[in-house]
Amino acid sequence: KDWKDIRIAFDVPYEPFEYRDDDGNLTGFEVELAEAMCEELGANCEFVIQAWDGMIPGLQARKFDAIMSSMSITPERAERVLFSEPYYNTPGGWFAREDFDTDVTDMDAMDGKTVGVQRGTTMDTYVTDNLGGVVTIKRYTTADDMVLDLEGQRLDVVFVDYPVGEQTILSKDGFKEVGEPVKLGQGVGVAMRKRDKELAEMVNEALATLKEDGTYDDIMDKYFAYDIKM
Amino acid sequence: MAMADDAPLICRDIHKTFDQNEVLKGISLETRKGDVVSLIGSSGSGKSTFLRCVNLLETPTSGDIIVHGDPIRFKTDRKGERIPADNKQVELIRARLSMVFQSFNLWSHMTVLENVIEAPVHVLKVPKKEAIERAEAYLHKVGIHERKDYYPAQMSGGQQQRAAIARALAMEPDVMLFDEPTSALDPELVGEVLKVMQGLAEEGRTMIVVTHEMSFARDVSSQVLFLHQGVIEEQGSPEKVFDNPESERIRQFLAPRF
Amino acid sequence: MAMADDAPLICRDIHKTFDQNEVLKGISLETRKGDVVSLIGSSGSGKSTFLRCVNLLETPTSGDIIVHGDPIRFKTDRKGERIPADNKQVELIRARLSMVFQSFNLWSHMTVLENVIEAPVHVLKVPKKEAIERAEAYLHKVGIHERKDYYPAQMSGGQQQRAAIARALAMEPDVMLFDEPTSALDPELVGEVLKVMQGLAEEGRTMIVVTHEMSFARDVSSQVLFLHQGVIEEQGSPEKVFDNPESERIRQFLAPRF
Amino acid sequence: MPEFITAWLEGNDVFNAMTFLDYWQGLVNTVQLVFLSLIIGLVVAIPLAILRNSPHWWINKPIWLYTYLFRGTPLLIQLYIIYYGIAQVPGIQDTFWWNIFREPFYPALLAFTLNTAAYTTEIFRGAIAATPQGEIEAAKAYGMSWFLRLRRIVLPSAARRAVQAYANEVIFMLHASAIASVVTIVDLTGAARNIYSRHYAPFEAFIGVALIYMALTFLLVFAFRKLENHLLRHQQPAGG
Amino acid sequence: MIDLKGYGPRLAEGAVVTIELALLSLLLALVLGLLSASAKLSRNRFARGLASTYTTVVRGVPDLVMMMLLYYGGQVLVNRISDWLYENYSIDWFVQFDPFISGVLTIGLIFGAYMAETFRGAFLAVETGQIEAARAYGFTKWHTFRRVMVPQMMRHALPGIGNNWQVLLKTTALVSIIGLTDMVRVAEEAAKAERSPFLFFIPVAAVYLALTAVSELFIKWLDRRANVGVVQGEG
Ligand SMILES: Nc1ncnc2c1ncn2[C@@H]1O[C@H](COP(=O)(O)OP(=O)(O)OP(=O)(O)O)[C@@H](O)[C@H]1O
Ligand SMILES: Nc1ncnc2c1ncn2[C@@H]1O[C@H](COP(=O)(O)OP(=O)(O)OP(=O)(O)O)[C@@H](O)[C@H]1O
Ligand SMILES: [Mg+2]
Ligand SMILES: [Mg+2]
Repeated sequence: KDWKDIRIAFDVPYEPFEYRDDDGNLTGFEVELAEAMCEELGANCEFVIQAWDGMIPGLQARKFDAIMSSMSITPERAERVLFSEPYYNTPGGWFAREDFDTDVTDMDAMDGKTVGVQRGTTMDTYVTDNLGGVVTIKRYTTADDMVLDLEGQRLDVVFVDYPVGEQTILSKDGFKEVGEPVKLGQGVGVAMRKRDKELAEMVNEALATLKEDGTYDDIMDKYFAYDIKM
Repeated sequence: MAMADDAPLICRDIHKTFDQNEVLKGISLETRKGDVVSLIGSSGSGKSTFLRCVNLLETPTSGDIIVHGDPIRFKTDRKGERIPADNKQVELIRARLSMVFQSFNLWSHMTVLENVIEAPVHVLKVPKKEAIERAEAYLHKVGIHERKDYYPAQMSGGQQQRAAIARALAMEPDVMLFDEPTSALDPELVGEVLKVMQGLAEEGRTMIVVTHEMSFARDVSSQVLFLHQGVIEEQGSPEKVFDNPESERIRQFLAPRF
Repeated sequence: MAMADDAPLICRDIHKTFDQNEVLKGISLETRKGDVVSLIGSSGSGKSTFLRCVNLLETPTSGDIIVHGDPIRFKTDRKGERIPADNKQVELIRARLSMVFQSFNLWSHMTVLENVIEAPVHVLKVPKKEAIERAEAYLHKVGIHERKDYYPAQMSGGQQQRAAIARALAMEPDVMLFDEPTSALDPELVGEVLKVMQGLAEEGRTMIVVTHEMSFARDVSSQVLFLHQGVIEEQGSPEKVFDNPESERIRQFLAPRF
Repeated sequence: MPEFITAWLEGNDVFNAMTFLDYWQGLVNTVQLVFLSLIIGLVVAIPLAILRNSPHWWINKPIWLYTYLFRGTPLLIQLYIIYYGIAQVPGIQDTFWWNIFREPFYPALLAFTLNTAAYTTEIFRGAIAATPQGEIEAAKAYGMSWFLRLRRIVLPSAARRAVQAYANEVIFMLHASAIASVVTIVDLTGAARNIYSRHYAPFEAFIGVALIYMALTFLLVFAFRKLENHLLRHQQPAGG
Repeated sequence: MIDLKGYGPRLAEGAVVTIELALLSLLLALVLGLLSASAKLSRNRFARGLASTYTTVVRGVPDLVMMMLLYYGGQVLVNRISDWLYENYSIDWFVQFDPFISGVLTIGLIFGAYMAETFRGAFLAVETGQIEAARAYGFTKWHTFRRVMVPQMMRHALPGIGNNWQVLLKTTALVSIIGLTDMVRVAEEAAKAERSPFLFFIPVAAVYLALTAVSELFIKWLDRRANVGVVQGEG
């Protein structure tokens, strides 16, 4: 295969990484990065919208060739799919209601609190591994559900992808960031089938070029006020 | 009270209309304790409908029904239909009038024995043990005791009919309404069943029997009604109705053919 | 072929067992064209079961059935039960044997007229118009023509029974099986219906009639079978069975009671 | 291909003691939730089904509206509205009710119960309406009161016609309970989702849970087959 | 009126997908249900076994898993076969599963199993006398089935069919995992994008309720026809 045609899957919306603009066009940080990458590769790219649960099955069933939908690199996932070099990493952030005054790094103070995370994210792994026996962990499918429960006082504090927290929580009244953002994991990579090694090499080369020639930084600056580059 | 005992059942000018179709056109009947009233008449003349009106399975369009001196109260519902005013009254009356249906209507999910004890146990509150004893006696009487644990669907027509009769007998009611109780029976059994009914009459129970057995109507009944197209064409003692009928219609009806 | 015409229906040594209960214990019957066979016997003796075996609504546990010289083929299924081997053969035979059920079994979702034309139109492929004409004639014959657009549930017992008879007549079959065709009828109608049946016999149709009308059995039938507990106790011409019976049982059965 | 299977079992990191424990906890939660909602739902549905056949519009119409709304909208939306909606009621957090509705279990139980009761009402309404008229008349003719008739004749007879459709409803409920995981209940599916997202082995995680659901369903089907044989025994030796 | 923030047209498209999917799968489910209900009641042991396996297994597997297995699992299988053909025989053969057709097939297959049970129960509720009368008049099996059993069974089956249809309608939302955009998927997207979790489910619920209203009317009409000639039971 010469990889002149590549199908890339996204789960929308996941602002600001992939979402639809007011005209309904697909856009966002990862989408623009993917566009740049394809141009670099000289490939003809097709973007596929796929719900998250069907991501890996769809990849394996060859419904598309690559996933660029903020999939964090983990050892377990790496057994199923082939990851490119990471192309971004965002920290996890702690968010709570205004009246929350506990130090999230103080294990004793956190004892008995209820913490919300998004199921299967690196934030989930972090909280499970570090606070597992201390706090009650509630896992949510979407960040919005989690915010509803934070509002409804079923949760004391949530630990989410920083940009997500910024967008969904800090944009509302009555919430604040607590503690420091935590750098987590190995970052996000493009996921491909294990057998498509040539594709992975091509993708890695293209990403490296973009990072060097400033294209990556231009795109990043459009969406973020801080550095997520890896 | 004397009157009540004297007249277990009085019907006055019963009318019944289905849709536009007037099926009963003013039937009146007065019974005394121990009376056996035979209702004869051709198919579709309204015999079953009349019995069904008596125990209020159909509400008469007009007319009165008086059981033991107690007139059944009616009211008119929102749709302008006449309905009984007091359900408790109706239930009490029905428990004293038991009925054998033309199509038996045994409860299909119960065995014969269960069918027979159902109403005594749950309506009359007879203790279950006693009800079973009583039921077995009646099942013996109609000759289907050895079938007591069968379900209705597993029995022959005649056996079902006898089960239905046993079910009615087990209520030991004041007034019994029989709708062609021997239609599915062979002549031998017809005799047996009619004998049982005669016995009941002698015990003082009142019976209204829709029948095609003219010999029964003539020999056992104290009163015969001949219905024709919803009207009583002839009414009176068996002698009068069978031997000196006034109407031409009944003469034709009774003419022997086979 | 001559033989076939001579013997529209032969049954040889029919047995039928429900669970452990042997209901028919070897019934044999030979008919000729135009024969009227009356089946009499007490309730539960197996009359209906025999009729149901003849047109294979029940499969006989053993024994042969031969229709117009054509023996019905049986096979044994995996469970060791005997079943007819050839469904087409069974359907063909049934279309030539029509049956009136003891409990009528009118199709409740069809009007009377629809009930009567259903089988002629769809089984015999009679054109619909012709089937309707024929049906109306038979409905006239049994006197319920004006009820032709009623549903079974809206009719009296006798009307339903007559509709069932009309439905069977409309098939104009070679052999007719009647299971107590007059049980729900008044004496006048009994006479009418029996006259219709006599007419059919004269046309050369063969009939097997389960009946409690001894006068019919005696006057019309060419052969009488008396069943008792699954066994033929007495068989022969009406004169023989009624006037010179060999068995004690039948004498008791026939003894007049009312 | 047996080698393929053994090799896969050895080489897999999805099925281990930890995940089995997760599945077990999920199983307990699922069974509890489904069983309780079905029992309560049935108890609620039978009277509703009876009243739904009432000739009075002010009795039957409200019940119709209830079944219409709860059958007409997805269970997920019902669950969302009850679980998240309750928390939005101003001041609820300071009342006694919050102790109950804070945990996801009770809101989920409420949503499931209301949902299954609506479907069950519909099933029983039909079965009750189809009771043979003659048998009801016989019951009336023997002086049975409305309630006695229901208890002894109509409901036992209706149960025979409802049992197959109700078995369907029970299995529907078992499968539908999977959405409990969206309100943070770790039921069977929740466990599978957690394992899925941790290990990213969709087929293994979901096939594992599917086997458990299947085992539960087989149990149910078996139990209902027994019940059906018992209820329909009066039709048993019906000829050929 | 609710302001749909520009999602109106996409929601409408999603609703069309939902309705098409639901109706086609219903059709398939009814056919499969009738077939397997008759198979289950037949004398043929093989047919009975096959139908029982189908209804038990399909009802046993959760819908989501069924969907994934058939669509993705099926595709993986086809891919393996096509690879093998290509490597060994240089035959270039490849089939891409169509998500819409797969959705209809999967949902139809699942609900066929439920319909089968509903129909089986309804057939058992038909009085034997009615069927015997048909057989006694020489009706073929098919004719008995079509003219007597189906019309009489319908009034017992309708409540169950109605329920199954309601559940089926909502099950169509599953197809988002195989890449179809039904109305629930659009609403979820919109809810996430606009951060208003409840707003977009109101039109979805309204569409479902409207469909329910239409189907209730239709079922009521069918019910009246199915109950022709029946004196209705009491309340
Ligand atoms: N499905 C069945 N299962 C078990 N026993 C049955 C079944 N059908 C009939 N029987 C039994 O077989 C016997 C004969 O029944 P059948 O209906 O043939 O009697 P019959 O002669 O027609 O009586 P009747 O004059 O009362 O109609 C009865 O004792 C009945 O209980
Ligand atoms: N539900 C109904 N709707 C319309 N007409 C009815 C209904 N029930 C009975 N009828 C009609 O009322 C008339 C009287 O019926 P009924 O059953 O009282 O007759 P019957 O005297 O008992 O006859 P049989 O001796 O044949 O049983 C019949 O013509 C019948 O068609
Ligand atoms: Mg009558
Ligand atoms: Mg019989």
